[in-house]
Amino acid sequence: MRRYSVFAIAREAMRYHEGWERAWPAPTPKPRYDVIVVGAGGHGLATAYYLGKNFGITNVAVIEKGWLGGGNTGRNTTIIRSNYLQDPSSAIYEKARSLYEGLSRDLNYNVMFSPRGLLMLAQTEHEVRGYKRTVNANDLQGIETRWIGPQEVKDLVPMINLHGPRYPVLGALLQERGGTARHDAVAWGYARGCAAMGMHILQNCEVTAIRSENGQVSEVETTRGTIGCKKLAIVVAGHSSVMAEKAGFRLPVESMALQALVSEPIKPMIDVVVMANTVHGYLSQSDKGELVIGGGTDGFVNYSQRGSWQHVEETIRALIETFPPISRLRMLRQWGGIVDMTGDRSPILSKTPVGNIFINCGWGTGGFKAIPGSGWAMAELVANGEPGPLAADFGLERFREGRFIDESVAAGVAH
Amino acid sequence: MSDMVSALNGARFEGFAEITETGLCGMVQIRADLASAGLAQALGGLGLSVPGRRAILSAGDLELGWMSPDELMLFCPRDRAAAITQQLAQALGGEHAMVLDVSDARVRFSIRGEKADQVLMKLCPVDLPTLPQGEIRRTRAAQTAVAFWRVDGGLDLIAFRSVAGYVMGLLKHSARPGAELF
Amino acid sequence: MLRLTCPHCGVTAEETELTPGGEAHLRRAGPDATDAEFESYLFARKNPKGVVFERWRHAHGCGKWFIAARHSVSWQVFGTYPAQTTEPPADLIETIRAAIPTWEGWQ
Amino acid sequence: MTRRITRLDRGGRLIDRARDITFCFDGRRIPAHPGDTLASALLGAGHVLQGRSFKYHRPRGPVAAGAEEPNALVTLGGRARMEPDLRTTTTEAFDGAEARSQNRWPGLGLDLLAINDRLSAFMPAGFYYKTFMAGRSWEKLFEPIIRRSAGLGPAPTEADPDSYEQAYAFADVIIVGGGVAGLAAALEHGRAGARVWVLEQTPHWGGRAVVDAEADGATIDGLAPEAWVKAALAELEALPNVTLRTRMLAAGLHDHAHLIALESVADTTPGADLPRQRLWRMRAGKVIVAAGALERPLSFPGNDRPGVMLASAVRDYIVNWAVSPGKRIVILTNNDDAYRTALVALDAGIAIPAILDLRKTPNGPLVQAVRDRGVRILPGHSIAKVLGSKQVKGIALCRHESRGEAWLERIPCDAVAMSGGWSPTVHLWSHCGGKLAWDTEAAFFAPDPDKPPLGADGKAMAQCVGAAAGALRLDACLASAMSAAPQVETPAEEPIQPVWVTPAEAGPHLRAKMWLDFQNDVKVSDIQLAAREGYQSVEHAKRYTTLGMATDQGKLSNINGLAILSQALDQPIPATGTTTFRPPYTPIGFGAIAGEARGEIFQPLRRTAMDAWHEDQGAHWEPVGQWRRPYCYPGKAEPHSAAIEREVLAVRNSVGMLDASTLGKIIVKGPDAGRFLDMIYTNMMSTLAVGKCRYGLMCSENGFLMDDGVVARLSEDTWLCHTTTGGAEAIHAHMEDWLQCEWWDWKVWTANVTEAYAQVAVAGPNARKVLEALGGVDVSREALPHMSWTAGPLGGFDARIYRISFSGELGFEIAVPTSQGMALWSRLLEAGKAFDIRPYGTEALHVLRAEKGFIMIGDETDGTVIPQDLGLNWALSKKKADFLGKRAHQRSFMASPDRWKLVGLESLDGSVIPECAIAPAPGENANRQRNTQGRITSSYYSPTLKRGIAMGLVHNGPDRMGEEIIFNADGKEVTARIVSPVFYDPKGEKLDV
Ligand SMILES: Cc1cc2nc3c(=O)[nH]c(=O)nc-3n(C[C@H](O)[C@H](O)[C@H](O)COP(=O)(O)OP(=O)(O)OC[C@H]3O[C@@H](n4cnc5c(N)ncnc54)[C@H](O)[C@@H]3O)c2cc1C
Ligand SMILES: NC(=O)c1ccc[n+]([C@@H]2O[C@H](COP(=O)([O-])OP(=O)(O)OC[C@H]3O[C@@H](n4cnc5c(N)ncnc54)[C@H](O)[C@@H]3O)[C@@H](O)[C@H]2O)c1
Ligand SMILES: Cc1cc2nc3c(=O)[nH]c(=O)nc-3n(C[C@H](O)[C@H](O)[C@H](O)COP(=O)(O)O)c2cc1C
Ligand SMILES: [Zn+2]
Repeated sequence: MRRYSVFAIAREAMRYHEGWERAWPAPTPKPRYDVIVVGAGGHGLATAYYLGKNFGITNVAVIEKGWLGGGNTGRNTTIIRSNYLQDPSSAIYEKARSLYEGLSRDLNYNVMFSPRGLLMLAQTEHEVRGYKRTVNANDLQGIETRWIGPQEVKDLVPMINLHGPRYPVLGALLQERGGTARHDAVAWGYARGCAAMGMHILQNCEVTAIRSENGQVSEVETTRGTIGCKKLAIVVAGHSSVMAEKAGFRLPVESMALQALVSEPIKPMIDVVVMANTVHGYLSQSDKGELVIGGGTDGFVNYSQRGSWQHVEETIRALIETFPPISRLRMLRQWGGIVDMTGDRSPILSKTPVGNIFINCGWGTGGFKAIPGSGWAMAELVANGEPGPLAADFGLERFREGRFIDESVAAGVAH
Repeated sequence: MSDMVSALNGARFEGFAEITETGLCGMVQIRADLASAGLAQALGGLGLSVPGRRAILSAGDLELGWMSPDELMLFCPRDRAAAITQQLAQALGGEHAMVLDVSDARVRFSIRGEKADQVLMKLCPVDLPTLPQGEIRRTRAAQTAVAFWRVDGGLDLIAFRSVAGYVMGLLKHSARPGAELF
Repeated sequence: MLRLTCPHCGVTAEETELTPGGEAHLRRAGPDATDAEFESYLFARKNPKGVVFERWRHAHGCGKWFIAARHSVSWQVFGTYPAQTTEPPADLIETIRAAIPTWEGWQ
Repeated sequence: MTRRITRLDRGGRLIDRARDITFCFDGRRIPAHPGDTLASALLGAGHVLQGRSFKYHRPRGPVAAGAEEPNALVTLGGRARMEPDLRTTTTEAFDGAEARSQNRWPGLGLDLLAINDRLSAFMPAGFYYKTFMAGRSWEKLFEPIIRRSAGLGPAPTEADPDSYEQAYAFADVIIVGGGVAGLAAALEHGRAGARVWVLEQTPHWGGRAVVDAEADGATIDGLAPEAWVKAALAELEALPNVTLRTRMLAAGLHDHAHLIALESVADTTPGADLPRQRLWRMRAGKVIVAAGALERPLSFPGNDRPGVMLASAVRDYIVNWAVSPGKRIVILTNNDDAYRTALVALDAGIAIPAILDLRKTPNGPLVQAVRDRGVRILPGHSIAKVLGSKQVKGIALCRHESRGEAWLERIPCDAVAMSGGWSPTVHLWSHCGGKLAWDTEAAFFAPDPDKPPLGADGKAMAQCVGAAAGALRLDACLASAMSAAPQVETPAEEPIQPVWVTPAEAGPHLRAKMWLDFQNDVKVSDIQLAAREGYQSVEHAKRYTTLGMATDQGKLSNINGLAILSQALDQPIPATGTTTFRPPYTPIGFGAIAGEARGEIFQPLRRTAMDAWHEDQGAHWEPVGQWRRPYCYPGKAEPHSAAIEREVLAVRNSVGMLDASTLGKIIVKGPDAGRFLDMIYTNMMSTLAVGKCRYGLMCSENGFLMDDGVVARLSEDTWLCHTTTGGAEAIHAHMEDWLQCEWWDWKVWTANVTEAYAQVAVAGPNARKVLEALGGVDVSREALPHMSWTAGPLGGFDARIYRISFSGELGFEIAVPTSQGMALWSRLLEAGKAFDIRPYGTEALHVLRAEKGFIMIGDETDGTVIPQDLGLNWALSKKKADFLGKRAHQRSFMASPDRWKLVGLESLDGSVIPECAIAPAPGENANRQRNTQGRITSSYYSPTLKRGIAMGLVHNGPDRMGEEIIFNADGKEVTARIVSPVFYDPKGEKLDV
């Protein structure tokens, strides 16, 4: 596959860019693969990529019912951070974040990782304690974060209102190398990387049934025919329960709509990512200039990629209170994604009741940041049949044992 | 008692409708099987009957509103609340019922004027034009719980006492002169 | 934002007047339950892409819990009924069957 | 560049020529009339150049006259009222308005960033994915450059001084669009008695038909459309069941027929004491979309030059605002409608040097009418190049079926009117799932009436009529909207010939000059590049090129873009499909979305009866849920720490009082109340004696500790449960949930009476004396022992007094009706004077309880802690067969003896251990993280003991008394000794007095 570089662009400019080749081919399905990954979102593609890169398993198909990256990977607010409280979480998110640091070069595709700094505002004493606890935990986990006072918050976000009548800003948890990345590029870059190793990415191909014998899956039925496999990785986010049902088990997951919206583009207004969890809103500005804003989740099962209007109101109210100048900006577009919420709001990377099916789901409102780390850990699980240390605590059995990984205790939210 | 004060001490606002915090008001919460004969009899002692679903009815200076399938709210002069509570509790002694004097848990506002409806049309997800006289509607106003019903010349509204200031703020914002909807 | 009619007070309330309460008709697993039963009760969810039976409370209203049968993609509402029951009413089941002949049932 | 005044001498149906107003544009005074938009007035004053494109900073003029405008964006207003990115085409001009051009430096005429245009060959779609990958060059160098040059208008920096509001409305039928179709639908439903609302985004009724009739003389029921509209409005206004609203945008149609609309109330009167905008939340039985159609541009080289406009926009400027976009206008079209523009232009005395018709043999009546007036019509011809840079100077003529390299002629002109056909405005139909069908004949996507968006009942919740339904001709348009449609005379039209690129065989050089998304600088070549590189799904192509992602959201050219994508992929247009239509139709302001909720009424603020007193005393507030509670009462210039110390010592040494009104109070009554509380609490409540109090714990079904508080048994069948401040509503709801959904046959009533009572805690060795000074019920040790309650008069108040203590001192909590709360508070202050009574706040409360080793929900618990972790096993009844959380505690992880458990901790040097510190343990885990063995849950300076005290959860803590462990916080290490968590009065002697 041709490498991308500034020279390649210059060369192509001379011939009106008529010479670029496909970033990933559109192959016809083979009858059988070593591994089928269902779901060409970031997590599915990264799983395939690291199966090839770390384990040399390249006879892999990634099956996607729509267009690759069209699920939550293509519709999230792109926040990347690893300042989680619990050890298992911070381990996998930090693995992901550190992979993001070199991802563009690794993939030869600029995913525009932008470690511009991430702030989680503390607006109650309770939040202050929660975030201080996180800073202390992060210190032992090898993650660089720090607690900053209101003045430093103001320096980083000049438009912030520190003295809101209700919730003054008491400080913030800062992760300087948290930030954002270009969401589509992450999916596209991994897809190109997979294709370069000869893997098949089969789009417009929906898995409609899973055939298993003696507790082992043998093949899947798809809208493009029956395809055999030795191992099956289910990585379909909001549709995990649907796939699990086809495989014959139930998950501790509910699918709900999470909404996001963007403003019209404006000149740089905010250079960092800010999350304000007391009032429920988070905000960053994309390289194109729009404010990218995320809000609340509907509390009911929803597979519609639309959400309820009141969450938009809640979010905007909260953000205007904290960032008063945004009041005269306008909402350009709103949309939703179907997120998979687990019983403890932490993800699942697990073996399943079916021997050679592995599941990766439950990233809920916060899995974009995890994509490289999750793919890495999932590849290990699929290749070895057993979780490695990154995935070890995220097995399904934790729900039976009462061994939850609850992140909301410090942050109140899990994005 | 002389040292009793209502939440906003009778605050008023003149906008395109007139908003008043009505001062102390007696409120008695009744939870019971609304179909029970005992309840009908107990209320009968006050000249009242059991209101139908979502209805609010009045007798003299008493009003009785249907709050839920097993809950009524009786409005009375503040100084009669304790006695009425006792009277009802006694009358319902044999039943599985609960009667509580909750007079101070809530605040009551009056919204008066031809455009009173419009004040609430800005705050409540309720089809005001179709709200009949004699119905009590529980809902929210902006971000807090309220209930309201029609009275002569406008609407009366109750909300929780602790948010009286917030609700007054809402009503004032809504009723700003010149900001009529129609 | 959806609207549901509360079967207790008859008000058609919008979502902001209601509180969702998750999957309906779960059977509580008490102290004698096995680990698997208890896990299933607390966590295993049907989460169907199709007809859901879900609990709602008319929180900014009469305060009562009820159950709504709704489609999780189209948001079509087939009916609501009080929560004081262990299974959906038969006529509602009929209604859903009529609307979706391929429906696999509520359990 | 010379500017010519182009305001025509006559006409202008929307402007009030008798009145003059002026506004400012980039510092220049622009004359205008009421009724003008900024665009019409600017054009009238000769300012065609009104903006710069996003990426290449190309000079741009308005291409449209309405909501689909991508180019002419300005910033309106200054300082706090500055609003970026407004379309001049939809912004009403008002006297004194200040508008500024944007995305240019230093000026609109000379923009140095237009260098990007020169480099455009190196910046095709997605170029940034292919480079800037070396080292940290992206984050350090390229991203900052890109960010600065991207964006459009400037970012506001001040708080918005205006206010906003919302309103709710309910209707049988909401009609979106006040053109003839919308009005006809309104007549239809209004006459039938339905509750009807008609929403029109502009200030004017009538839509296109009134403009078009100026050209074609069409009539409705024998009336000119203008007259028909007037009559229709008169009839509708007289109907009490019909509400007509202009300046009201239907922004989004959501599930269950929830329509979000934005009304402009005071946009043109800044500073007026009115809500600037009003966001309507509407519910409809049915929404009728009569939003008309949007004209499409044509893709030809140089189609983005200022002066190139949609043919309908040219017509609108002439008819509505008496502005001519040019003195010589060349028309390029593939359909008959554009000939209407020729006719109105000719009537206005504007020259039409040529009409280039992409069709081979145009010959309809409209064509004929133009031909009759001597206009040169060139079938099969097209434009090879637009001459001029900041303003059209002419065009180079070529054949459509050519590569566009052979120029047949140069035709001088100062404007080009283009028409690529029309697309129904289906946005609202599509927001909630309405499907579209491609109409090959008419070359547009129209709503598929068989696949409407569905409402709650599973039936259609929307319907399209008029041009929005694809009924473009006036007769069809009205027939679609009304059952007894009026008689319409309108000229016949010949079919459109779909043309997506012209000249048809243009090579890559020219395709790179054909704009699709004008604002984002997406050209035909970019879409073709996306297709070539495998971004073939329309959604990939959109995201790769940013087609349709600009502020017009593809209203102008999305259809052209996907037609070109289809061609590139050699597939029919329906196989490509559209991208997803998302609300809002046009952008709506955040201020209006937030509505009234700002400042004082941002959120409900809950206040106790004593709130004003606390405020007067200068209390420092702490938000607790929606309540605010005094954190401490600092004196003038007194640091908080000193105030807290003073408050703690007052309680320890004499007496203090605390406003405890916010604590939850829930009455539980009934024959099954005891049984019920035994399920809700982990300990036994049914055995509590009447008159007694008991501290209780509640767990979730998942086993985690969720709330605690003192329960008092009021009578044989009635209990009163105190909850935490934050817990009252949640716990009440939790109780009702179990009662209604699980144990609905149990006879229990609950009531949340939190707000009915004000409650004051009086604590300290002199507490009893204060109560006795008030006089009333006997509160002696014998009459009212610890953990009991009594009721009776106290200082004339009808009070309930609980003898409970959260401070470890002799304590009473006195509850009176809320209306007397302040009076009680004052009397206690008065009576306490002799003992130097002090009010204390939540922080002193926390310190006092920590000195006693009492846990605090939210500090010692965080949603992962179970009672066993806190040494509260005594509160887990072994006698009860069941309670919420019991089964959960049996699970292996919770039953494990190997958990972190509560202990007290003392730093060796007496310092305060940083709160939330964590204790590392030797070694690392498999993920190379330091192992840990405990954490601090509460840490305070104890004024009583004059040293730091702390509580924490430590691995097997209670078995390690006396051991020293190291805590890590803020990069420092503190050594602490594990001790009992009860630091003060371990025997409880102070309580029992
Ligand atoms: C609005 C919003 C904002 C968010 N913000 C953030 C954020 O700021 N930071 C963050 O870290 N995370 C965020 N998230 C979460 C994040 O987007 C997700 O966790 C993450 O993208 C999940 O990736 P995935 O690959 O698991 O799933 P997806 O990207 O959803 O991919 C799953 C794929 O499976 C496919 N699929 C489903 N069923 C089948 C089938 N039967 N056959 C074949 N294919 C199938 C789907 O079409 C889909 O493409 C947000 C999510 C949303 C919705
Ligand atoms: N012959 C042709 O090629 C052709 C093509 C298109 C239109 N037309 C003519 O245009 C007219 C169409 O009449 P019509 O009534 O269907 O449409 P219209 O365009 O006349 O009216 C639509 C109205 O809806 C308003 N609107 C659009 N979106 C809105 C929203 N979201 N909220 C509020 N208002 C909104 C517009 O401002 C406009 O006033 C007819 O006269 C028809 O002949 C002709
Ligand atoms: C980070 C981010 C930035 C976005 N910026 C824009 C934008 O500038 N313009 C736009 O129209 N949409 C923008 N979108 C929204 C997308 O157009 C789209 O709505 C979203 O990805 C969901 O896809 P869907 O609407 O096709 O379902 C953005 C989305 C994301 C996640
Ligand atoms: Zn109800």
